Amino acid sequence: MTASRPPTLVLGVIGSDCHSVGNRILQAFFEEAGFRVVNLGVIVPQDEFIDAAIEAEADAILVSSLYGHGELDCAGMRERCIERGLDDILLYVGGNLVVGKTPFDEVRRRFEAMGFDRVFPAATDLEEAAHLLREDLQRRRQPAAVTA
Amino acid sequence: MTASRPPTLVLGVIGSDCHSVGNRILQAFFEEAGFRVVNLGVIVPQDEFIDAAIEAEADAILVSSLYGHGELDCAGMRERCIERGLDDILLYVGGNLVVGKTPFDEVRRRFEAMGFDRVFPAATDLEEAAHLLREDLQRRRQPAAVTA
Amino acid sequence: MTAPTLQWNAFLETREEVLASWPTGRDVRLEEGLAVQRALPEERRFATRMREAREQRALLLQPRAGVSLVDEHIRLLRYLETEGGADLLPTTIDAYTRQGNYPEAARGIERSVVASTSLLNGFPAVNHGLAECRRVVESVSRPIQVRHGTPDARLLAEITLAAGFTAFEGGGISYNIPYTKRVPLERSLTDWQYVDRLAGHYTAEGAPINREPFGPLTGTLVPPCIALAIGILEGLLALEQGVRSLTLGYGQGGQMIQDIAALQVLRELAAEVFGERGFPDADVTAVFHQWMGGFPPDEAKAFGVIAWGAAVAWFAGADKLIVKTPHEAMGIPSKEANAQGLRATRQVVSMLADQPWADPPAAAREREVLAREVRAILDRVLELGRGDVKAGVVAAFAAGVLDVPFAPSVHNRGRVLPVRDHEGFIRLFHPGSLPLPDDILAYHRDRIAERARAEGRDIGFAMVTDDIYAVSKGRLVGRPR
Amino acid sequence: MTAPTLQWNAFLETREEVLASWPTGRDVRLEEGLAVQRALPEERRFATRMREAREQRALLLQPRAGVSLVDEHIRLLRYLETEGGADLLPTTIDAYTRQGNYPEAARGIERSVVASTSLLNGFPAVNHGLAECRRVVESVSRPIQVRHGTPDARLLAEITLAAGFTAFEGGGISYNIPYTKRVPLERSLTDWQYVDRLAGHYTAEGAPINREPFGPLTGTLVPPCIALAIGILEGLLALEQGVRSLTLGYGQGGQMIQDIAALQVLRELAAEVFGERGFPDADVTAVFHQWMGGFPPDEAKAFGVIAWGAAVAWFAGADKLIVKTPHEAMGIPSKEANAQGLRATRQVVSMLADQPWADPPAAAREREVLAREVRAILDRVLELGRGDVKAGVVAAFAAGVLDVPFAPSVHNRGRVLPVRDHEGFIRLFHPGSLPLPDDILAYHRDRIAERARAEGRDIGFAMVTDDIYAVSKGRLVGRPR
Ligand code: B12
Ligand code: B12
Repeated sequence: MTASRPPTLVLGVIGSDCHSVGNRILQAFFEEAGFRVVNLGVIVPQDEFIDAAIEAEADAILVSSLYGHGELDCAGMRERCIERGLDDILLYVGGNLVVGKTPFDEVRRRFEAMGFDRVFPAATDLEEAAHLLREDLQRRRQPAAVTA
Repeated sequence: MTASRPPTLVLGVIGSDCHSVGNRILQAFFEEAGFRVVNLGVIVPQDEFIDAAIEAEADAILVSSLYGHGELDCAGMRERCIERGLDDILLYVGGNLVVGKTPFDEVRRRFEAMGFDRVFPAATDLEEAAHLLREDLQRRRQPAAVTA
Repeated sequence: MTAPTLQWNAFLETREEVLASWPTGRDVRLEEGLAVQRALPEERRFATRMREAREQRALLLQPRAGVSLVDEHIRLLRYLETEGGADLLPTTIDAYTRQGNYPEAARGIERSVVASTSLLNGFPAVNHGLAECRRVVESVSRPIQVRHGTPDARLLAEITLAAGFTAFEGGGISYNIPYTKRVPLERSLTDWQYVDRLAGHYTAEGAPINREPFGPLTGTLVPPCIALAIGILEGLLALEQGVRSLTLGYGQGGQMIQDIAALQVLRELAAEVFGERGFPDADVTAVFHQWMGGFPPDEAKAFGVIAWGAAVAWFAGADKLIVKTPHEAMGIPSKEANAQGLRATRQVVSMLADQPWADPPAAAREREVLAREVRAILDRVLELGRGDVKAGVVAAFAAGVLDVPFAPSVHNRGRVLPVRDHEGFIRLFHPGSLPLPDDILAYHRDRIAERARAEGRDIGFAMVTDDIYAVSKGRLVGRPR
Repeated sequence: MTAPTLQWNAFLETREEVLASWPTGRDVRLEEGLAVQRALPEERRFATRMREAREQRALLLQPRAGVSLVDEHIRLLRYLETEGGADLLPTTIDAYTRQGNYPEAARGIERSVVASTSLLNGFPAVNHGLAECRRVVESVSRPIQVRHGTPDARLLAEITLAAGFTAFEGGGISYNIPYTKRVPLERSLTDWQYVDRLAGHYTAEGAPINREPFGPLTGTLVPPCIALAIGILEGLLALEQGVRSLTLGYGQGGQMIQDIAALQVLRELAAEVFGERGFPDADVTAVFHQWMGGFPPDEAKAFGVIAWGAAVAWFAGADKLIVKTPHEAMGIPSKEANAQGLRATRQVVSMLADQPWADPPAAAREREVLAREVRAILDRVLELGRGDVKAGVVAAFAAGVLDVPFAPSVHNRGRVLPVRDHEGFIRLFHPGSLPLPDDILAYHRDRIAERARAEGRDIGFAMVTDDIYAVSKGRLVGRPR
């Protein structure tokens, strides 16, 4: 990633999930917020995210899952990224991630354990998410010595 | 109590409680169900219940409390009955007996501990209550040997 | 006709007795109270917020709430502000205080401290006294009102108004007939003239106090004509003593068209009558109460009742809405349940806020009938009093010209028996001695007969009982099982 | 114009492939299914209950519900019968099954057994197979329907209808465009002709199957004209294959007058169009869906949305109401939350049941505009298909004559952009290529312009986004902050 071009995000709704409304809004929001967005839309398999991230030299993958199968669909995604050479790409996930009303801390734990860098509930303030994303990207750009 | 006359109930809403609607209905219901009812209405002190029970040679006192001060208002009522010579009068209590939503088992325990024979929540099937009342009265009429 | 406004000197004489009747009364100073009131910012003044609501066609939400201890009460109110989003706050007074039984209230406070939970069904403001009440007022950022049910509220008013409460609910009829058993009307009306005179004094001295007759009365199948007549009469009594900010109330009856018509007629007639009687400057607003009868014990169903009440309040164009909670049938609500009632209500009201509403055609007929009914009652009451409102009210209750169904007071005839018609309207089955025109009585009879035919049963107390239970069992009309 | 009804022999040929596509298909025998269906008592037959509801002006309540494992699913349905008081039951199918991904569904079942909680978002009926599905049907005492979102539902229909489900939701448009990304319309329409032919066969053989196009589509600001046109077209497609019991649906838009008008127009136009096209004997009923867009996460607020939807369904005269739950924004509801939604809804509906309703005057205008819009779209679709409905639909989507806002399908143009007007009506900001008369487009523009003026901002995607979020944030119209 060079300093001159805007950070690139790959966006999509994973698995067999068809919820398209939030996806449209996320695309509009992050573009407006100055990111380059590659939006894969809904019903996106893990590999399609990774293909797109490689092709676009993306800085982060933003996975959405609304329909409840998030846990089933996201399992192994971090490993798959590494396998395909995306060693330290940022992995965010958000939405209604599990089946049924569940305390969010519990949900966060499960998805962090799967290797996601940040986990968001459906009721997320997007400004806040964008802020965290910029911070996380900033941190990765800087040499480890500076952040340490 | 003789077998010929209908059992007599003293009815009233205890303490500073003004809820009169249920009281009207209880009177109409128990009269219809064949009881003689002495209805003291609302805002009835303990002693007024007892006076009326003595005067009417009542078989049971039915105390209502809706407004939440039931525990405060009913404390010592059983003792007071005994003190005034009503040794084994039936004491029923019903309504919204304590302040705030409380598991009914807990409420029952507290009022039984105060010496009430039966304790009813506001959502009581009156037919059921009348049935229990008849049973309880029946049991008292029969010599102890028969029920034991 | 005697000049109805209490003479200031006579008032001051009575005042000494009132303040001497319980130790906390001694702390009250009128000038101090006025200073506190005058210093309040406008957004914490009830009268101002109510007037703004009317002008902006807003619907303000207010819960009921009160617990035994001061700190706990403050926590409760703050919670209702922040988590409930209440626009207006209450302080609901416990039932011992309402009956002037301060020793029992004191015992309740003590036992609450020991039990470390509230054992009283409200906030014992008189026992806590001026300084503690002021602490309550100062702890919140919304206008705050005293809500109770007290036939003799003189000391309560002295203390709470001096503490900075800017609104005071009740009246000599509405806080006697549904709330007490033996208090003579003449006495409660006189005691409330005192309260109104006090509120009128604050008003004249630059600190308007909002006064609100208790519209729902027994909350149980009250025919709108009775509620409206009483509300307007109490309004007049308050105006006579110098009150200017008046909020007239109506408790949801459940039939949408009837409820909407009732609130509209209340507003219109009040303005007319107040004008005719020399109070064109009365600042009148309207409050709607969500269903005041027995609630369903199930919380989900209670939410249904609450939300529907919210919608009707909006349609009826109320300025304020008194909100119930999902715990209603169970007991005094937890602060969480109270805030839930507010939020469910807010959601409905704000989803409707932008939507235009046009009354259904049937509302016009109900309005017309109702206006004639209320006028007939008011005319007769004023006639009985030869122009004197208080005397008229006393005579009217004695004669059954005013008569509140299911009320506990022995001074209420209790001859009126209401029942719903086939479409859910509350009608008069027994009109008692209400002075209604014959054609209107026939209208009531016909509508009820229609239901009796449809249900194939006679009209009688069983039908009334079914109607009383109906909402708590999930219907409006108590149909035979 | 080709005869649209599938030839029986061609159907049977395809059928072999369908049943062979997954092992559980092998168990299905048509005659056995018919026997099961015919043996059902009438009170468990969907078509019968829906017709009765229309005749008796009743409003039947139905939840959504489905979990991974059979016993758990049965417990859930029974709970909704007894504790929820549901009139009609669902079996909501999981999203893997909807996409025909039975291996994933199998994995979900296994992992659910291990986790001993449902990890699927619905009931994987195909994987469980005929006998287990029959066990579900036999375990309940209300009519039961399959609800899903499956573009190719042939195997699902074969199994569930043979198991005794008496109603089947969906259609070639409504279960493609909002639910999938790349499935060609031509294919889903053909696959749904198969489903309808199957349902038509059952119908002809004395076991009427109720069919219900999915009215709400994306559930998000769908202009009523689009939803209604699609519903009527799917109805026609089903009728062509022999279906007779049809329930047409509409998802609450939130503006009361618009919602009421929409359901009425849907009924009227459907009857007209079906009559004109040779199906005067169609047995049409109407279903209303409580708010299908984003819900408020707060449960109390969700109850507000639910209760208000119940009231509007009643006003609109629906025969059936699909009920949401207080968990809607959070996740698949627990059985308790599901029953709560039902009970809150029941309370409102039954409190309104006796009350007459008269449409507000504004409804007439909306009805007129809407009827012209739908007619215009339908005419153009049928013109494009030269009388053939299926061909017309395919051509119409390609041309943007049919266009569903926010839909994920690449076969949907996605040029239509809706936005609310100042009073909350859903209007067309971008009409895309919808073939609407100029005066109507001007009407939409004017109404939206009014809002833009009032809010002092331009119409644009920001306003649309605000509207999408509005209800979940406690309003109907997404006003600027
Ligand atoms: C109507 C009403 C009023 C009216 C009463 C008018 C009147 N004079 O009757 C008004 C508005 C005046 C009122 C005032 C108050 N009320 Co009130 N009121 C209600 C309400 C909504 C309905 C009561 C009713 O009429 N129900 C219908 C009748 C038929 O049912 P019922 O009263 O429960 O009676 C039946 C049963 O209880 C049972 N039953 C009763 N006694 C007995 C005895 C026996 C032996 C048996 C077998 C059965 C039995 O049978 C009766 C007939 O079916 C209830 C809540 C509810 N239930 O929804 C609150 C409620 C009772 N009120 C309550 C309170 C606190 C008050 C106030 C103190 C104000 C306040 N702080 O909120 C004042 C009381 C002042 C006073 N001095 O008493 C609380 C009590 C709280 C608690 N227990 O924790 C309740 C539960 C509301 C709440 N959740 O806060 N109230
Ligand atoms: C509209 C809707 C539908 C529409 C979708 C139309 C479409 N094509 O988009 C229809 C009706 C078709 C539908 C279908 C189904 N749905 Co649906 N649907 C909803 C509903 C009501 C609103 C969703 C929505 O559009 N919200 C508005 C947008 C703006 O918000 P959003 O989607 O949450 O997206 C935002 C956030 O999540 C966040 N976000 C999302 N991803 C990410 C990622 C990152 C990195 C960040 C920072 C933020 C972020 O930002 C987004 C923008 O603000 C929700 C419930 C709710 N929320 O109220 C249920 C819901 C999502 N659906 C649900 C289900 C289960 C289904 C079905 C499987 C049917 C069923 N069994 O009930 C099918 C799905 C089939 C499939 N293959 O996917 C469940 C999911 C349950 C769970 N997780 O436990 C929900 C929660 C309802 C429920 N409580 O049961 N649905």
